[in-house]
Amino acid sequence: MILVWLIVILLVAGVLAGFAGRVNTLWPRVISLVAVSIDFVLSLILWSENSSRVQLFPQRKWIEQVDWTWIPRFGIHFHLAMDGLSLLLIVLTFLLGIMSVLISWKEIQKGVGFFHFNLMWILAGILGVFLAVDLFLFYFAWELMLVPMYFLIAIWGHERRIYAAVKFFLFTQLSGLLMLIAILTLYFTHHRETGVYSFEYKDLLGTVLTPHTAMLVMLGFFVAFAVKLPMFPFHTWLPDAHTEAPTAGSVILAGLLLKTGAYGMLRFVVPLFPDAAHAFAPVAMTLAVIGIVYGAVLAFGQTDLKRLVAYTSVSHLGFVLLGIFAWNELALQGALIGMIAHGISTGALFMLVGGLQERTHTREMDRLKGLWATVPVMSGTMLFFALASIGLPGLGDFVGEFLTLLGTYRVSIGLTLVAAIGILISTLYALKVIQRALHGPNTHEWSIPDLGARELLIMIPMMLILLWLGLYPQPVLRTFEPAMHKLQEYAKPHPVLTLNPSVRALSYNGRLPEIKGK
Amino acid sequence: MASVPMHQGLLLAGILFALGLTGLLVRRNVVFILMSLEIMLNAAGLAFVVAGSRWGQPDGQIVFIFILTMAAAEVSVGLALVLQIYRRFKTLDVDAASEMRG
Amino acid sequence: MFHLVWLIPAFPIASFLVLAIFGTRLSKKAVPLFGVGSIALSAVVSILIMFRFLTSPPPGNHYTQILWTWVDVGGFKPQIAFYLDALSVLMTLVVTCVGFLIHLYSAEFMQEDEGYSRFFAYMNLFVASMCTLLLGNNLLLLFLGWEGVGLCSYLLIGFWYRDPANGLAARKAFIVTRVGDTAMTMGLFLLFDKLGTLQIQDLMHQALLHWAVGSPYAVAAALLLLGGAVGKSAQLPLQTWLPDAMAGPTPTSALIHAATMVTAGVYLIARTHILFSLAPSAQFAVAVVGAATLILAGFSALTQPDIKRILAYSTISQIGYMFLALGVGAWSAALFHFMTHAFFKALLFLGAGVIIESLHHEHNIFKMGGLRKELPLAFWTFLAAGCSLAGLPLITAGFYSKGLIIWDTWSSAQGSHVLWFAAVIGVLLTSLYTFRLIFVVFFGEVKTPVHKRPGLRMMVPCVILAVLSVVGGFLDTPPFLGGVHSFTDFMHLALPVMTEGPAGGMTEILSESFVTLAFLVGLYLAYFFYVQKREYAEKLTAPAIGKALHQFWLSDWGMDWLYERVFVRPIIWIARVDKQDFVDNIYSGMALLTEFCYRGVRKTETGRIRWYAAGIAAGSIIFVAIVLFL
Amino acid sequence: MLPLLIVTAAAVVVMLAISIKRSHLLAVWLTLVGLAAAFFSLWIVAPLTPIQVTPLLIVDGYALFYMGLILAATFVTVILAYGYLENQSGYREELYVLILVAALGSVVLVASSHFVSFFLGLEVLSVALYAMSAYLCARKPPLEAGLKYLVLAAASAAFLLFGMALVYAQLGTMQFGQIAAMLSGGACYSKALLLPGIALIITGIGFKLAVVPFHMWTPDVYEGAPAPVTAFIATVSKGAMVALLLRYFYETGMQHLGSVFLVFSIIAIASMIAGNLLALFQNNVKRILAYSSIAHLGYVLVAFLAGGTRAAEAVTFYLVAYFITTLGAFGVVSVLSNGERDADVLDDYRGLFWRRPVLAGIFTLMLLSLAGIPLTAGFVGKFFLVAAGASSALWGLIFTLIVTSVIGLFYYLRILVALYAPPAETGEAAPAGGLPALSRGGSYVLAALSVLLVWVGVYPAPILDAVQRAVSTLRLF
Repeated sequence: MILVWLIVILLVAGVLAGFAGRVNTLWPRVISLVAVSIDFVLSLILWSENSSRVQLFPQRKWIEQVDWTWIPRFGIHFHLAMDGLSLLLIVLTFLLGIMSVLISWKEIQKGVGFFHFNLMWILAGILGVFLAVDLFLFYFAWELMLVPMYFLIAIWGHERRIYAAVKFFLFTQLSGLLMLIAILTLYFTHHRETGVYSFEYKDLLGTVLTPHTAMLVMLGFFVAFAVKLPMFPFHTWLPDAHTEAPTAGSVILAGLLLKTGAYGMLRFVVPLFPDAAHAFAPVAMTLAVIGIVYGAVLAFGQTDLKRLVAYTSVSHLGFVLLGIFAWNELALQGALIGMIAHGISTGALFMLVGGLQERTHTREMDRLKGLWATVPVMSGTMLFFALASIGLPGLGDFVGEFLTLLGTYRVSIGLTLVAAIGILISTLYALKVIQRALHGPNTHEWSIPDLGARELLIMIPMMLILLWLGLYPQPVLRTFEPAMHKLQEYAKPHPVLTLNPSVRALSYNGRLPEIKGK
Repeated sequence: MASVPMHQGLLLAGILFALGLTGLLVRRNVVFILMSLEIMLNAAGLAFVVAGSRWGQPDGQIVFIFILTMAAAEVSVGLALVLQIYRRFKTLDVDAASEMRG
Repeated sequence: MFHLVWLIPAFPIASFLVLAIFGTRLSKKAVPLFGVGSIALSAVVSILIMFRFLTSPPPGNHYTQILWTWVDVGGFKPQIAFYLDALSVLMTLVVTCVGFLIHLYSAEFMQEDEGYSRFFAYMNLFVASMCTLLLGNNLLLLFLGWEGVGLCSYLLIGFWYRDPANGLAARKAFIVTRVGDTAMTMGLFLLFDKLGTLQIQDLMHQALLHWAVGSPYAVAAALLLLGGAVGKSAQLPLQTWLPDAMAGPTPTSALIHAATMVTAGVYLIARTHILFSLAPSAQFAVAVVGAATLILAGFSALTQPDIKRILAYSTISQIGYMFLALGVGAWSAALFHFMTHAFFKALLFLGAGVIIESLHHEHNIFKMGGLRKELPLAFWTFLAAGCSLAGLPLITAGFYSKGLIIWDTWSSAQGSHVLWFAAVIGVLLTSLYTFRLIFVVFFGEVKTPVHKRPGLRMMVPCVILAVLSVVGGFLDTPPFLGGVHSFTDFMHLALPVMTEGPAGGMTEILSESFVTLAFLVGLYLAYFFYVQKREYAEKLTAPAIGKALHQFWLSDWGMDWLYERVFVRPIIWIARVDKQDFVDNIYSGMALLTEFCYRGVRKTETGRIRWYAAGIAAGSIIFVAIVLFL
Repeated sequence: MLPLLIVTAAAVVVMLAISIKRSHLLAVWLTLVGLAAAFFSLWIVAPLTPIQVTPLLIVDGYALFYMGLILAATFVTVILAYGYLENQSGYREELYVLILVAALGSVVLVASSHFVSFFLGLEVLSVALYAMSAYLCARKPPLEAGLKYLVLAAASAAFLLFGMALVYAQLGTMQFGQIAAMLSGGACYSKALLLPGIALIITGIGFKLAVVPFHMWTPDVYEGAPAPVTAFIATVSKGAMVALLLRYFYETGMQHLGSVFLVFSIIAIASMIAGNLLALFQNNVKRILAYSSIAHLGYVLVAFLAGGTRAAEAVTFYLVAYFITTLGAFGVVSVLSNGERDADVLDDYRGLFWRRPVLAGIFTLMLLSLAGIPLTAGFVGKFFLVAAGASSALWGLIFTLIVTSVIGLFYYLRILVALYAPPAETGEAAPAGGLPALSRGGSYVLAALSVLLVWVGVYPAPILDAVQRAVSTLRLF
């Protein structure tokens, strides 16, 4: 029941904030902040309870769940459930939610009520995505989160906001509809096999598809998530959307929306279609690695700070994809940590860039220059997060990338090498940011205020979390572990369909056989 | 009477229909267009009569009566429109009534 | 006692945090209190641990302190844990003590700088990282320190951030070393994949169990680690960053780019010496890299006009000696040279700092001169260090450490005569460029007047280091000069004894004589060209070939030029050309196509009734045709 | 039979009332009462169903459901028309008579089980619509619209009749049930007449549904006709025809004869593509909605082609959603229109959000529903359509549906962009005075439609149950 409350609180707060916006601009902010904070606390309580409960009920399917009949004619249920994976992502959602409300405190002055309405509803949609285990409900939430995001970009964005918002919407819609077809095919196949109409995740897990169909259906899911992730070559919506969105929008896009793609891969693509995913893994991993390098190189080429940070997301999420398709414990845990750490570090970078833009009204690095002297604290903070994003050991991103690559190494040495070179290139762009924006002579005579108390209140926890993830990620890893084992269990190839017995033997324990020479 | 084979009757109706259609497509005067429509409708009516005669049923002829009625209704509305159009557009050329497009 | 080891990195970290957070609000007095004091505390702890280690060594001569488990996933279980043995204790001691002296020096040197607290924050972070590197009990923690020192190096090279050239040098340093780090990470992946752990002692144990000598895995892993070491220690082919790194404040150059960080590669190889022993070809590669580097850098040092760049090439060259020693299995010799090098090279830089500071930030040695009288204390300390570097026989530490390496190069089972010869040539070069530097700077007529003289806080460290540069060598002397083995014996608690090979007619005393000879030749040449016949030196570079060679050496054998064209420009070019992301054209193309279709179909909506009716008629006819004929 | 009689009576009563006393309000109230009475009479009739009323009409659950839908939509249209006409000069009252007559035609259509009732219903509907389209005959666009509609509808009716004649000539019966019996009986018959007959019937149906290539009148008529009338054409007239389409083809199974399936597939694909493409950069909101309706009918045909109970349910459910949405969208257009012209240019909507947030919100909801975004009825409807298509593995059609609906999204977003454009960009060109005060009835209706839209979008089970019950009475071939 608490899962429903988590969502309802946000939805109601959104509506309230929307109406409060007609009164003044303070109330929407306060309402949103309180609502997300309540949710955040609730999710932390869930986490702390869970850390003991996992030991008590190891056989429990989910940590928490709600299951109501919704549209019986189609076997659709309103079924929310939570395991370690969703729990962590939910905590991240609320954390970044709080940050987004705070960061918009000054930036958003127009249509404040409606802004917060959208913000709350995006969060609710994301929550739905992370919690839904009925595929219809999942699709519902998946589509639902797009609209408020669209508004966020289209109304409060920067110069080319319309273009960016429309592009974002079209990309995600098209891919989402492909997923819908895939879901439906799976659904009808399941019905043909069992005579039961069901969108339930657990029911559909064992659906037997012919290899050909499985591949197509898997691709339907894959493309939807790959666009969201975003994977090369479906990434081009992202730089535009990130660049044009208001700060809170960028934070949520980078920190959460992209994660829904990764989540989908983890939760659905591989467990539902183990064989197809296995066969497809070399392609996916190759694309992931291309994305890593390509994103980094493009980031290096940018002069717009926000665009640069946006391209780094392409690069970082490449690691996540790589880890997911390597599908062994190390790589999966790495992908998870990578997701969380990326959410925080990139989110923080967007906030800082947003802060800079607020102060200087430009995102062009060449117009900034030499800011260190005038805003040392902000510069130092930016340095910190830039370093986090190049995978400096001791910070969260490093753990994610290292584990991912450690796991990937078992699958493919070549891809690991290229990905490692991708990290190297990431140094180029991070240093470019520091050099162009912060260092150098203050030729433009900037004199702008440094981070204020509100901004510090946002930045300091995020820095601490990154340090914590970098130095003691164990609580996170432990929370994910049971969920991950379960996912790996699902993803064991179906005995009926395994055409080649050797494949099965190799795939033992969810470990994919080596792909050489990629 | 029964000696007229059905397909010949239908052929006649078809030819009439085609004539009406051709008139619809080539004439620009609204009144002529309405007349062409009448021809088309009556061709269809004729086809009904022929078909009814094939099965020895009165149904075809009954339908024809319905068609006549409705055609009359249509034309009356049509003529009313023609009046209004002439008043507004000062012409009966249908191609003039193409302000909305694209 | 040993359980205090965590304090060694903890003090600087704490100080770093204080300085980073409150730095701008602290007074000029308080900053060094934290910045220097923390290092002093670390040094004290190190000394205590060293003392304890000598007097009552822990069981098995090593001690591990586990703080917490870092990560525990699928059998990968690195810990945040510190490992003490002779190797790490020694290096930590050197790092903290030399570090303390340099910090003390900086307290005065950097006094006028606006980034005073920032400087100490970075320096403290560096010391903490370096100690973590040295003390970490697994390769991942080592890597954390490894990257940490790289970061600090970057930050400090670019410390004076207003000048874009400094930023460029800083980035170059960071990126070039990261190239090596990439290789190193691959090495870590390989090691973990094959041996299932990154805990260094376990790893070595497992390697011995699973890999035969010459096993391809061992070779690959060793070469990959060597890649990391080469980057960090500025050896061929990744040495290009170090001369540029001299853009940083001079104490930084002394601490990071001379005494400590650049020797991290040496430490890494020594730490994983078992792996290298299992991979003789990789170990031979280490020796070759070392020998080649020491020669090439020596030549480059000959031509440099910038005092700090001379020292930088000298550092590269001296680390080449250490690599050479590692390559021939003379583990303790390498460490011995590391220690003495830390003393004299730090001192050289500090001395250079004094000179530069007193001459209005003048770096060009040819604009200096006659400073012997002007800055006597600086001269004497600098001379002591210089002699030590060049290997003045019998009384300097450099002579003993370098002589040991050279002899080991001959006598080791893995050594070779060619390498020995290269090392001796290296001595000649070292002596030549060192005395070229000394003669040009301290002798002759005064060219730039001295405007400022160093204070106590700057000179005390110099004097202490000068003493160490001289007496440090007596810890380990050849048999014919007393035969002290205390250093080697201590190192053998952690590192294996070198395997002797056939001496082939050479004796240690003969080898040392050759070294002495080389030293003297170098000294004489320097005297001849830079004191007696200054004009001859210019004549050397007058002919085309001399000029070309001069230019070639000056530009570090053209490697920067090469890298610029092969790596840097293509990447920048690609990034610039593809700024707009050509992939996006696919999608804009699709959008354009759609718009084109729109324009097309729009033409059908003519607004004409007859056209519409024709559409209906045509549709009907087509459909009738379809149902009839299909 | 009762509902038909009530509607007929209402038309007569309103006409008489007008001749006695011209009162706009009175006419509206009489119309509304009539419609409400007819609507509630459905429940009275319900227990008696299914019942065959003469060979021409069958009143079963399916027919009742559609009647309810049509009556409700007409009810809404009347309220919208009231608000709309209040701003107009000239005679207003006759429009309600026409609306009632048109509703009668539609109601006959959905209950028809015979070519004759099919034809009669269609013509009653059409003739009323001609007049409705051209109702504001003081302006040019309505006249042009009326003329276009008349000529083309009459022509297509001729095609339809000719087709019916051919089918009749072939099979000797005009009753759907008997046609089904003939076809399933496998009696030897030549297809030379039957198939062209079906093709020509498709022309007639296709014209009313406004599917490619019979679609070209749609934008012009939508643009020219007064907004409430457009709403009526878009919903009631099309809905009735879809109901008939389902009944006629599903009961006789004709769509599986020969290449008829292919014809429908071509129509569906062409409609989806052309409809969405045509609307892409259109600047007239009514035309955009017209083109989008072409595409939407294409979507409906996809599910129609899937066949089976579930497809019929999907189509019916989709229509319910489509009714709500389209009425809402045109409702917004009509409440924003004034005495001189309809608010149909995109610029009329620029920055509406900052002036009329609630109205803009409602319009947003409607557009999102058209685009098939969750929380709206349109989403669930589209989901069911795709599901129906997927269950029959009509991959080509479904992919077309998906790709074109993404193209379609673009123009809905264009309207949204205009709605939410910052007020600064609009300048002061649109002063507050340019906005008519909202009629109370119109606001209530729009609010109710929005609530319904979301309710159906979030909890479609009750509606789906009703649809399921209704469709279950269809005698599938």
